Amino acid sequence: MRVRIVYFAWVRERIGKGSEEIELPADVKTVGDLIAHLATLGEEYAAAFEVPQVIRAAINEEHAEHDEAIGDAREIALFPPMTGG
Amino acid sequence: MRVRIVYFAWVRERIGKGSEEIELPADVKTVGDLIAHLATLGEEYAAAFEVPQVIRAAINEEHAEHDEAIGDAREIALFPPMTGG
Amino acid sequence: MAAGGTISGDTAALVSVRIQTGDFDIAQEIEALTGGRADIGAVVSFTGLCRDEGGRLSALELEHYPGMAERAIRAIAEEAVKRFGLTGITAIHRYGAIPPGGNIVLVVAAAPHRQAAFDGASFLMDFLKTDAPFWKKEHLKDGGSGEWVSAKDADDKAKLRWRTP
Amino acid sequence: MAAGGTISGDTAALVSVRIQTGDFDIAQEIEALTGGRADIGAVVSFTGLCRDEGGRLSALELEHYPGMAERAIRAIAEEAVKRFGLTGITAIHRYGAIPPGGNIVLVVAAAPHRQAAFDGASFLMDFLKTDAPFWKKEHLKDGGSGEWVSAKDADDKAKLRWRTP
Repeated sequence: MRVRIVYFAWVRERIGKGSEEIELPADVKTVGDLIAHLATLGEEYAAAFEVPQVIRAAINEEHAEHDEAIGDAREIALFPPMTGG
Repeated sequence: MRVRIVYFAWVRERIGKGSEEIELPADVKTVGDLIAHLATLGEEYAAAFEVPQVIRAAINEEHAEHDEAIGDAREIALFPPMTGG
Repeated sequence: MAAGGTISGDTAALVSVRIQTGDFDIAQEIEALTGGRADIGAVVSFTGLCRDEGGRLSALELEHYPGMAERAIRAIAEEAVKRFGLTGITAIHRYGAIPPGGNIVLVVAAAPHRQAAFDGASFLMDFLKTDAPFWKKEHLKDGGSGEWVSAKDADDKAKLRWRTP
Repeated sequence: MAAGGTISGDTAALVSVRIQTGDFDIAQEIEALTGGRADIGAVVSFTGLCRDEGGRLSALELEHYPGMAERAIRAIAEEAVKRFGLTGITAIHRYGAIPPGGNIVLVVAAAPHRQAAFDGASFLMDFLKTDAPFWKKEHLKDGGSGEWVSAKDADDKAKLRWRTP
Protein backbone atom coordinates (compact mmCIF):
# COMPACT_ATOMS: atom_id res chain seq x y z
CA MET A 1 0.00 0.00 0.00
CA ARG A 2 1.25 3.48 -0.83
CA VAL A 3 0.61 6.27 1.63
CA ARG A 4 1.48 9.94 1.77
CA ILE A 5 3.62 10.93 4.77
CA VAL A 6 3.94 14.57 5.82
CA TYR A 7 6.50 15.99 8.24
CA PHE A 8 6.54 19.21 10.23
CA ALA A 9 8.94 21.39 12.21
CA TRP A 10 12.23 19.71 13.20
CA VAL A 11 11.06 16.32 11.92
CA ARG A 12 10.69 17.95 8.48
CA GLU A 13 14.03 19.76 8.82
CA ARG A 14 15.97 16.65 9.84
CA ILE A 15 14.50 14.52 7.06
CA GLY A 16 14.97 17.35 4.59
CA LYS A 17 11.54 17.19 2.99
CA GLY A 18 7.97 18.11 3.86
CA SER A 19 6.25 15.10 2.38
CA GLU A 20 6.72 11.93 0.40
CA GLU A 21 4.83 8.89 -0.79
CA ILE A 22 6.10 5.61 0.48
CA GLU A 23 5.26 1.98 -0.05
CA LEU A 24 4.36 0.44 3.30
CA PRO A 25 5.94 -2.95 4.02
CA ALA A 26 3.31 -5.53 4.90
CA ASP A 27 4.45 -5.74 8.55
CA VAL A 28 3.88 -2.02 9.18
CA LYS A 29 0.46 -2.04 10.84
CA THR A 30 0.52 0.85 13.32
CA VAL A 31 1.85 4.38 13.60
CA GLY A 32 4.59 3.03 15.88
CA ASP A 33 5.56 0.44 13.24
CA LEU A 34 5.74 3.20 10.64
CA ILE A 35 8.05 5.34 12.77
CA ALA A 36 10.33 2.35 13.40
CA HIS A 37 10.37 1.57 9.68
CA LEU A 38 11.13 5.15 8.64
CA ALA A 39 14.02 5.30 11.14
CA THR A 40 15.78 2.60 9.08
CA LEU A 41 15.67 4.54 5.81
CA GLY A 42 18.84 6.58 6.34
CA GLU A 43 20.69 8.72 8.81
CA GLU A 44 18.44 11.76 8.30
CA TYR A 45 15.44 9.57 9.23
CA ALA A 46 17.33 8.05 12.11
CA ALA A 47 17.99 11.59 13.41
CA ALA A 48 14.35 12.62 13.05
CA PHE A 49 13.06 9.55 14.86
CA GLU A 50 15.91 9.23 17.37
CA VAL A 51 13.45 9.46 20.30
CA PRO A 52 10.29 7.85 18.90
CA GLN A 53 8.15 8.51 21.99
CA VAL A 54 8.24 12.30 21.49
CA ILE A 55 6.85 12.01 17.96
CA ARG A 56 3.18 12.93 17.55
CA ALA A 57 1.09 11.60 14.69
CA ALA A 58 -2.10 12.26 12.79
CA ILE A 59 -3.94 9.96 10.41
CA ASN A 60 -6.02 11.78 7.81
CA GLU A 61 -5.66 15.00 9.87
CA GLU A 62 -6.88 13.45 13.14
CA HIS A 63 -4.60 12.88 16.13
CA ALA A 64 -3.47 9.24 16.40
CA GLU A 65 -1.62 7.30 19.09
CA HIS A 66 1.40 5.15 18.26
CA ASP A 67 -0.62 1.96 18.69
CA GLU A 68 -3.32 3.08 16.28
CA ALA A 69 -3.73 0.99 13.14
CA ILE A 70 -2.84 2.72 9.88
CA GLY A 71 -5.62 0.89 8.02
CA ASP A 72 -6.14 2.46 4.62
CA ALA A 73 -4.91 5.89 5.64
CA ARG A 74 -4.62 8.47 2.88
CA GLU A 75 -2.17 10.71 4.75
CA ILE A 76 -0.09 10.22 7.86
CA ALA A 77 1.59 13.20 9.54
CA LEU A 78 4.55 12.94 11.92
CA PHE A 79 5.70 15.91 13.97
CA PRO A 80 7.06 17.13 17.33
CA PRO A 81 4.76 18.15 20.20
CA MET A 82 2.77 21.20 19.14
CA THR A 83 3.70 24.67 20.30
CA GLY A 84 1.05 26.97 18.89
CA GLY A 85 -0.95 29.62 20.66
CA MET B 1 -20.59 65.43 66.34
CA ARG B 2 -22.02 66.16 62.89
CA VAL B 3 -21.38 63.75 60.06
CA ARG B 4 -22.37 63.55 56.44
CA ILE B 5 -24.41 60.46 55.55
CA VAL B 6 -24.81 59.38 51.93
CA TYR B 7 -27.32 56.85 50.61
CA PHE B 8 -27.39 54.84 47.40
CA ALA B 9 -29.80 52.73 45.33
CA TRP B 10 -32.97 51.60 47.15
CA VAL B 11 -31.72 52.94 50.48
CA ARG B 12 -31.59 56.39 48.86
CA GLU B 13 -34.98 55.91 47.19
CA ARG B 14 -36.73 54.78 50.36
CA ILE B 15 -35.32 57.64 52.44
CA GLY B 16 -36.03 60.08 49.63
CA LYS B 17 -32.67 61.83 49.60
CA GLY B 18 -29.11 61.14 48.56
CA SER B 19 -27.31 62.71 51.49
CA GLU B 20 -27.75 64.69 54.68
CA GLU B 21 -25.79 65.96 57.62
CA ILE B 22 -26.89 64.64 60.96
CA GLU B 23 -25.91 65.22 64.56
CA LEU B 24 -24.79 61.92 66.05
CA PRO B 25 -26.19 61.12 69.50
CA ALA B 26 -23.45 60.37 72.01
CA ASP B 27 -24.38 56.69 72.25
CA VAL B 28 -23.93 56.08 68.50
CA LYS B 29 -20.44 54.58 68.39
CA THR B 30 -20.51 52.10 65.51
CA VAL B 31 -21.97 51.73 62.03
CA GLY B 32 -24.54 49.34 63.49
CA ASP B 33 -25.53 51.92 66.12
CA LEU B 34 -25.94 54.51 63.38
CA ILE B 35 -28.23 52.27 61.32
CA ALA B 36 -30.36 51.52 64.41
CA HIS B 37 -30.53 55.24 65.18
CA LEU B 38 -31.50 56.24 61.65
CA ALA B 39 -34.26 53.61 61.62
CA THR B 40 -36.01 55.58 64.39
CA LEU B 41 -36.13 58.84 62.43
CA GLY B 42 -39.37 58.18 60.57
CA GLU B 43 -41.16 55.60 58.47
CA GLU B 44 -39.07 56.23 55.36
CA TYR B 45 -35.94 55.45 57.40
CA ALA B 46 -37.64 52.46 59.02
CA ALA B 47 -38.38 51.13 55.50
CA ALA B 48 -34.81 51.69 54.32
CA PHE B 49 -33.30 49.93 57.33
CA GLU B 50 -36.01 47.28 57.79
CA VAL B 51 -33.42 44.47 57.46
CA PRO B 52 -30.27 46.02 58.91
CA GLN B 53 -28.02 43.07 58.19
CA VAL B 54 -28.30 43.54 54.40
CA ILE B 55 -27.06 47.12 54.62
CA ARG B 56 -23.46 47.69 53.54
CA ALA B 57 -21.45 50.66 54.78
CA ALA B 58 -18.38 52.72 53.99
CA ILE B 59 -16.55 55.18 56.21
CA ASN B 60 -14.65 57.85 54.29
CA GLU B 61 -15.05 55.80 51.09
CA GLU B 62 -13.63 52.59 52.61
CA HIS B 63 -15.73 49.49 53.27
CA ALA B 64 -16.70 49.18 56.96
CA GLU B 65 -18.33 46.40 58.98
CA HIS B 66 -21.30 47.09 61.25
CA ASP B 67 -19.15 46.79 64.37
CA GLU B 68 -16.62 49.32 63.11
CA ALA B 69 -16.28 52.49 65.20
CA ILE B 70 -17.39 55.69 63.51
CA GLY B 71 -14.64 57.69 65.22
CA ASP B 72 -14.32 61.11 63.63
CA ALA B 73 -15.66 59.99 60.24
CA ARG B 74 -16.18 62.73 57.68
CA GLU B 75 -18.61 60.75 55.52
CA ILE B 76 -20.53 57.53 56.09
CA ALA B 77 -22.25 55.77 53.19
CA LEU B 78 -25.08 53.26 53.58
CA PHE B 79 -26.25 51.15 50.66
CA PRO B 80 -27.51 47.74 49.51
CA PRO B 81 -25.11 44.98 48.39
CA MET B 82 -23.30 46.11 45.27
CA THR B 83 -24.33 44.90 41.82
CA GLY B 84 -21.84 46.44 39.41
CA GLY B 85 -19.86 44.78 36.68
CA MET C 1 -1.02 56.51 26.88
CA ALA C 2 -2.52 55.01 30.03
CA ALA C 3 -3.38 57.41 32.78
CA GLY C 4 -2.04 56.72 36.24
CA GLY C 5 0.92 54.37 36.07
CA THR C 6 1.66 52.86 39.44
CA ILE C 7 4.72 51.13 40.84
CA SER C 8 4.25 47.57 41.96
CA GLY C 9 7.13 45.56 43.32
CA ASP C 10 10.24 46.06 41.22
CA THR C 11 8.53 46.87 37.98
CA ALA C 12 6.33 49.68 36.82
CA ALA C 13 2.96 48.24 35.88
CA LEU C 14 0.41 50.32 34.03
CA VAL C 15 -2.75 50.63 36.11
CA SER C 16 -5.58 52.67 34.69
CA VAL C 17 -9.03 52.93 36.27
CA ARG C 18 -11.80 55.10 34.87
CA ILE C 19 -15.44 55.65 35.83
CA GLN C 20 -17.29 57.32 32.99
CA THR C 21 -20.62 57.68 31.20
CA GLY C 22 -19.20 57.29 27.70
CA ASP C 23 -18.40 54.08 25.87
CA PHE C 24 -14.90 52.62 25.58
CA ASP C 25 -12.76 51.40 22.72
CA ILE C 26 -11.36 47.95 23.46
CA ALA C 27 -8.72 48.01 20.72
CA GLN C 28 -7.41 51.34 21.98
CA GLU C 29 -7.25 50.09 25.57
CA ILE C 30 -5.34 46.97 24.53
CA GLU C 31 -2.93 49.12 22.50
CA ALA C 32 -2.38 51.37 25.54
CA LEU C 33 -1.13 48.36 27.52
CA THR C 34 0.87 46.66 24.78
CA GLY C 35 2.00 49.29 22.28
CA GLY C 36 5.74 49.62 21.74
CA ARG C 37 6.76 46.75 23.97
CA ALA C 38 7.78 43.15 23.38
CA ASP C 39 7.63 41.60 26.86
CA ILE C 40 3.90 40.84 26.81
CA GLY C 41 2.76 37.43 25.63
CA ALA C 42 -0.89 37.52 26.66
CA VAL C 43 -3.73 40.00 26.88
CA VAL C 44 -7.16 39.11 28.21
CA SER C 45 -10.09 41.47 27.91
CA PHE C 46 -13.44 41.11 29.62
CA THR C 47 -16.42 43.12 28.44
CA GLY C 48 -19.63 43.13 30.44
CA LEU C 49 -22.74 44.06 28.43
CA CYS C 50 -26.33 44.92 29.22
CA ARG C 51 -28.75 42.04 28.49
CA ASP C 52 -32.42 42.65 27.76
CA GLU C 53 -33.43 39.65 29.91
CA GLY C 54 -35.61 38.02 27.28
CA GLY C 55 -36.85 41.32 25.90
CA ARG C 56 -38.04 42.63 29.26
CA LEU C 57 -35.60 45.52 29.71
CA SER C 58 -35.29 48.84 27.92
CA ALA C 59 -32.15 49.78 29.88
CA LEU C 60 -30.10 49.25 32.99
CA GLU C 61 -29.37 52.34 35.00
CA LEU C 62 -26.09 52.25 36.87
CA GLU C 63 -25.74 54.31 40.01
CA HIS C 64 -22.35 54.64 41.66
CA TYR C 65 -20.59 56.23 44.60
CA PRO C 66 -18.19 58.68 42.97
CA GLY C 67 -14.73 58.68 44.46
CA MET C 68 -15.16 55.39 46.26
CA ALA C 69 -15.93 53.59 42.98
CA GLU C 70 -12.57 54.48 41.47
CA ARG C 71 -10.74 53.94 44.75
CA ALA C 72 -12.23 50.47 45.27
CA ILE C 73 -11.50 49.29 41.72
CA ARG C 74 -7.99 50.70 41.83
CA ALA C 75 -7.27 48.76 45.01
CA ILE C 76 -8.43 45.52 43.33
CA ALA C 77 -6.42 46.32 40.18
CA GLU C 78 -3.24 46.92 42.17
CA GLU C 79 -3.76 43.70 44.09
CA ALA C 80 -4.19 41.85 40.77
CA VAL C 81 -0.94 43.32 39.41
CA LYS C 82 0.97 42.22 42.48
CA ARG C 83 -0.64 38.81 42.79
CA PHE C 84 -0.34 37.71 39.16
CA GLY C 85 2.68 39.71 37.99
CA LEU C 86 0.75 41.66 35.39
CA THR C 87 2.54 44.18 33.19
CA GLY C 88 -0.62 46.27 33.21
CA ILE C 89 -4.33 46.34 33.86
CA THR C 90 -7.11 48.69 32.79
CA ALA C 91 -10.61 48.83 34.21
CA ILE C 92 -13.36 51.09 32.90
CA HIS C 93 -16.83 51.09 34.44
CA ARG C 94 -19.66 53.11 32.95
CA TYR C 95 -22.58 54.64 34.83
CA GLY C 96 -25.92 56.12 33.79
CA ALA C 97 -28.49 54.46 31.55
CA ILE C 98 -27.17 51.71 29.29
CA PRO C 99 -29.39 50.06 26.66
CA PRO C 100 -29.44 46.32 25.95
CA GLY C 101 -26.37 45.37 23.95
CA GLY C 102 -24.42 48.32 25.38
CA ASN C 103 -21.11 48.01 27.18
CA ILE C 104 -21.05 48.30 30.99
CA VAL C 105 -17.55 47.36 32.05
CA LEU C 106 -14.18 46.61 30.50
CA VAL C 107 -11.16 44.95 32.05
CA VAL C 108 -7.93 44.38 30.15
CA ALA C 109 -5.07 42.48 31.77
CA ALA C 110 -1.64 42.06 30.17
CA ALA C 111 1.11 39.68 31.29
CA PRO C 112 4.07 37.71 29.96
CA HIS C 113 2.04 34.45 30.03
CA ARG C 114 -1.56 33.47 29.49
CA GLN C 115 -2.61 32.15 32.89
CA ALA C 116 -1.63 35.38 34.64
CA ALA C 117 -3.61 37.45 32.14
CA PHE C 118 -6.71 35.24 32.51
CA ASP C 119 -6.41 35.21 36.31
CA GLY C 120 -5.85 38.96 36.52
CA ALA C 121 -8.96 39.83 34.52
CA SER C 122 -11.10 37.20 36.26
CA PHE C 123 -9.90 38.23 39.75
CA LEU C 124 -10.64 41.88 39.09
CA MET C 125 -14.15 41.10 37.85
CA ASP C 126 -14.94 38.80 40.79
CA PHE C 127 -13.95 41.45 43.34
CA LEU C 128 -15.45 44.33 41.39
CA LYS C 129 -18.84 42.57 41.44
CA THR C 130 -18.97 42.51 45.24
CA ASP C 131 -16.68 45.36 46.32
CA ALA C 132 -17.14 48.24 43.87
CA PRO C 133 -19.99 50.61 44.80
CA PHE C 134 -22.26 50.30 41.77
CA TRP C 135 -25.94 49.40 41.71
CA LYS C 136 -28.11 48.43 38.75
CA LYS C 137 -31.75 49.35 38.36
CA GLU C 138 -33.90 47.80 35.64
CA HIS C 139 -35.93 49.98 33.31
CA LEU C 140 -38.71 47.98 31.72
CA LYS C 141 -39.83 47.99 28.10
CA ASP C 142 -43.48 48.21 29.15
CA GLY C 143 -42.62 51.52 30.84
CA GLY C 144 -43.07 50.12 34.35
CA SER C 145 -40.61 51.17 37.00
CA GLY C 146 -38.14 48.35 37.37
CA GLU C 147 -36.49 46.64 40.30
CA TRP C 148 -33.04 47.09 41.69
CA VAL C 149 -30.96 44.11 40.65
CA SER C 150 -30.27 41.81 43.62
CA ALA C 151 -26.78 40.76 44.57
CA LYS C 152 -26.09 37.11 43.75
CA ASP C 153 -24.77 34.45 46.10
CA ALA C 154 -22.81 33.16 43.12
CA ASP C 155 -20.84 36.41 43.08
CA ASP C 156 -19.88 36.04 46.73
CA LYS C 157 -18.80 32.47 46.02
CA ALA C 158 -16.80 33.48 42.95
CA LYS C 159 -14.76 35.79 45.16
CA LEU C 160 -14.01 33.10 47.73
CA ARG C 161 -12.06 30.94 45.29
CA TRP C 162 -9.25 33.53 45.31
CA ARG C 163 -8.67 33.07 49.01
CA THR C 164 -5.24 31.85 49.90
CA PRO C 165 -5.25 29.23 52.66
CA MET D 1 -20.49 38.58 9.73
CA ALA D 2 -18.93 35.48 11.23
CA ALA D 3 -18.16 32.73 8.79
CA GLY D 4 -19.37 29.25 9.55
CA GLY D 5 -22.22 29.28 12.04
CA THR D 6 -22.71 25.90 13.57
CA ILE D 7 -25.60 24.33 15.43
CA SER D 8 -24.93 23.25 18.98
CA GLY D 9 -27.67 21.76 21.11
CA ASP D 10 -30.87 23.75 20.75
CA THR D 11 -29.33 27.07 19.83
CA ALA D 12 -27.32 28.31 16.92
CA ALA D 13 -23.93 29.38 18.21
CA LEU D 14 -21.55 31.34 16.02
CA VAL D 15 -18.32 29.41 15.57
CA SER D 16 -15.65 30.95 13.41
CA VAL D 17 -12.15 29.54 12.98
CA ARG D 18 -9.55 31.06 10.69
CA ILE D 19 -5.92 30.27 9.97
CA GLN D 20 -4.27 33.17 8.22
CA THR D 21 -1.04 35.10 7.70
CA GLY D 22 -2.59 38.55 8.18
CA ASP D 23 -3.32 40.35 11.43
CA PHE D 24 -6.77 40.46 13.05
CA ASP D 25 -8.98 43.25 14.37
CA ILE D 26 -10.18 42.43 17.88
CA ALA D 27 -12.94 45.05 17.95
CA GLN D 28 -14.34 43.73 14.67
CA GLU D 29 -14.28 40.14 15.92
CA ILE D 30 -16.10 41.08 19.13
CA GLU D 31 -18.68 43.00 17.09
CA ALA D 32 -19.21 39.95 14.86
CA LEU D 33 -20.23 37.91 17.91
CA THR D 34 -22.27 40.55 19.72
CA GLY D 35 -23.64 43.00 17.13
CA GLY D 36 -27.42 43.35 16.98
CA ARG D 37 -28.19 41.06 19.90
CA ALA D 38 -29.06 41.63 23.55
CA ASP D 39 -28.67 38.16 25.09
CA ILE D 40 -24.92 38.38 25.67
CA GLY D 41 -23.68 39.61 29.03
CA ALA D 42 -20.01 38.76 28.77
CA VAL D 43 -17.27 38.67 26.16
CA VAL D 44 -13.74 37.49 26.90
CA SER D 45 -10.95 37.93 24.40
CA PHE D 46 -7.51 36.38 24.59
CA THR D 47 -4.68 37.69 22.45
CA GLY D 48 -1.38 35.85 22.31
CA LEU D 49 1.57 37.98 21.24
CA CYS D 50 5.17 37.34 20.21
CA ARG D 51 7.67 38.18 22.98
CA ASP D 52 11.28 39.07 22.19
CA GLU D 53 12.52 36.97 25.16
CA GLY D 54 14.64 39.69 26.65
CA GLY D 55 15.67 41.12 23.30
CA ARG D 56 16.95 37.81 21.95
CA LEU D 57 14.39 37.25 19.18
CA SER D 58 13.86 39.01 15.87
CA ALA D 59 10.75 36.93 15.08
CA LEU D 60 8.88 33.73 15.70
CA GLU D 61 8.10 31.69 12.64
CA LEU D 62 4.92 29.69 12.88
CA GLU D 63 4.61 26.53 10.85
CA HIS D 64 1.28 24.75 10.66
CA TYR D 65 -0.42 21.72 9.15
CA PRO D 66 -3.01 23.25 6.83
CA GLY D 67 -6.40 21.62 6.99
CA MET D 68 -5.73 19.83 10.24
CA ALA D 69 -5.03 23.14 12.01
CA GLU D 70 -8.48 24.51 11.27
CA ARG D 71 -10.15 21.18 11.89
CA ALA D 72 -8.47 20.70 15.29
CA ILE D 73 -9.28 24.21 16.50
CA ARG D 74 -12.86 23.95 15.26
CA ALA D 75 -13.35 20.74 17.22
CA ILE D 76 -12.11 22.45 20.40
CA ALA D 77 -14.28 25.52 19.72
CA GLU D 78 -17.40 23.40 19.25
CA GLU D 79 -16.65 21.50 22.44
CA ALA D 80 -16.29 24.83 24.28
CA VAL D 81 -19.65 26.04 22.95
CA LYS D 82 -21.37 22.88 24.15
CA ARG D 83 -19.61 22.65 27.46
CA PHE D 84 -20.01 26.26 28.59
CA GLY D 85 -23.18 27.30 26.75
CA LEU D 86 -21.43 29.96 24.69
CA THR D 87 -23.43 32.08 22.25
CA GLY D 88 -20.39 32.20 20.04
CA ILE D 89 -16.64 31.72 19.78
CA THR D 90 -14.04 32.92 17.33
CA ALA D 91 -10.49 31.67 17.01
CA ILE D 92 -7.91 33.09 14.63
CA HIS D 93 -4.37 31.71 14.46
CA ARG D 94 -1.72 33.32 12.33
CA TYR D 95 1.21 31.58 10.66
CA GLY D 96 4.41 32.76 9.02
CA ALA D 97 6.97 35.12 10.57
CA ILE D 98 5.68 37.30 13.40
CA PRO D 99 7.86 40.03 14.92
CA PRO D 100 8.06 40.73 18.67
CA GLY D 101 4.94 42.60 19.77
CA GLY D 102 2.93 41.10 16.92
CA ASN D 103 -0.28 39.15 17.37
CA ILE D 104 -0.18 35.35 17.07
CA VAL D 105 -3.58 34.13 18.17
CA LEU D 106 -6.99 35.54 19.07
CA VAL D 107 -9.85 33.85 20.87
CA VAL D 108 -13.13 35.60 21.58
CA ALA D 109 -15.84 33.85 23.62
CA ALA D 110 -19.31 35.29 24.19
CA ALA D 111 -21.89 34.06 26.70
CA PRO D 112 -24.81 35.24 28.81
CA HIS D 113 -22.64 35.27 31.96
CA ARG D 114 -19.02 35.96 32.77
CA GLN D 115 -17.77 32.62 34.05
CA ALA D 116 -18.82 30.83 30.86
CA ALA D 117 -17.04 33.42 28.71
CA PHE D 118 -13.83 33.18 30.78
CA ASP D 119 -13.97 29.38 30.81
CA GLY D 120 -14.70 29.16 27.09
CA ALA D 121 -11.71 31.29 26.09
CA SER D 122 -9.39 29.64 28.60
CA PHE D 123 -10.48 26.11 27.63
CA LEU D 124 -9.93 26.80 23.96
CA MET D 125 -6.44 28.20 24.57
CA ASP D 126 -5.42 25.29 26.83
CA PHE D 127 -6.41 22.71 24.22
CA LEU D 128 -5.14 24.73 21.28
CA LYS D 129 -1.68 24.81 22.87
CA THR D 130 -1.37 21.04 22.93
CA ASP D 131 -3.74 19.84 20.19
CA ALA D 132 -3.52 22.32 17.31
CA PRO D 133 -0.76 21.50 14.80
CA PHE D 134 1.39 24.63 15.00
CA TRP D 135 5.09 24.85 15.73
CA LYS D 136 7.17 27.89 16.61
CA LYS D 137 10.74 28.45 15.53
CA GLU D 138 12.84 31.24 16.97
CA HIS D 139 14.67 33.66 14.69
CA LEU D 140 17.48 35.37 16.56
CA LYS D 141 18.43 39.04 16.49
CA ASP D 142 22.10 38.14 16.09
CA GLY D 143 21.16 36.40 12.85
CA GLY D 144 21.83 32.91 14.19
CA SER D 145 19.44 30.17 13.29
CA GLY D 146 17.09 29.70 16.21
CA GLU D 147 15.68 26.74 18.00
CA TRP D 148 12.27 25.18 17.72
CA VAL D 149 10.29 26.13 20.79
CA SER D 150 9.85 23.15 23.12
CA ALA D 151 6.45 22.06 24.34
CA LYS D 152 5.91 22.84 28.00
CA ASP D 153 4.83 20.44 30.72
CA ALA D 154 2.79 23.34 32.10
CA ASP D 155 0.68 23.29 28.95
CA ASP D 156 -0.11 19.60 29.36
CA LYS D 157 -1.07 20.26 32.97
CA ALA D 158 -3.26 23.24 32.07
CA LYS D 159 -5.27 20.94 29.85
CA LEU D 160 -5.78 18.33 32.56
CA ARG D 161 -7.75 20.66 34.82
CA TRP D 162 -10.67 20.54 32.34
CA ARG D 163 -11.03 16.78 32.84
CA THR D 164 -14.37 15.79 34.19
CA PRO D 165 -14.15 13.07 36.84
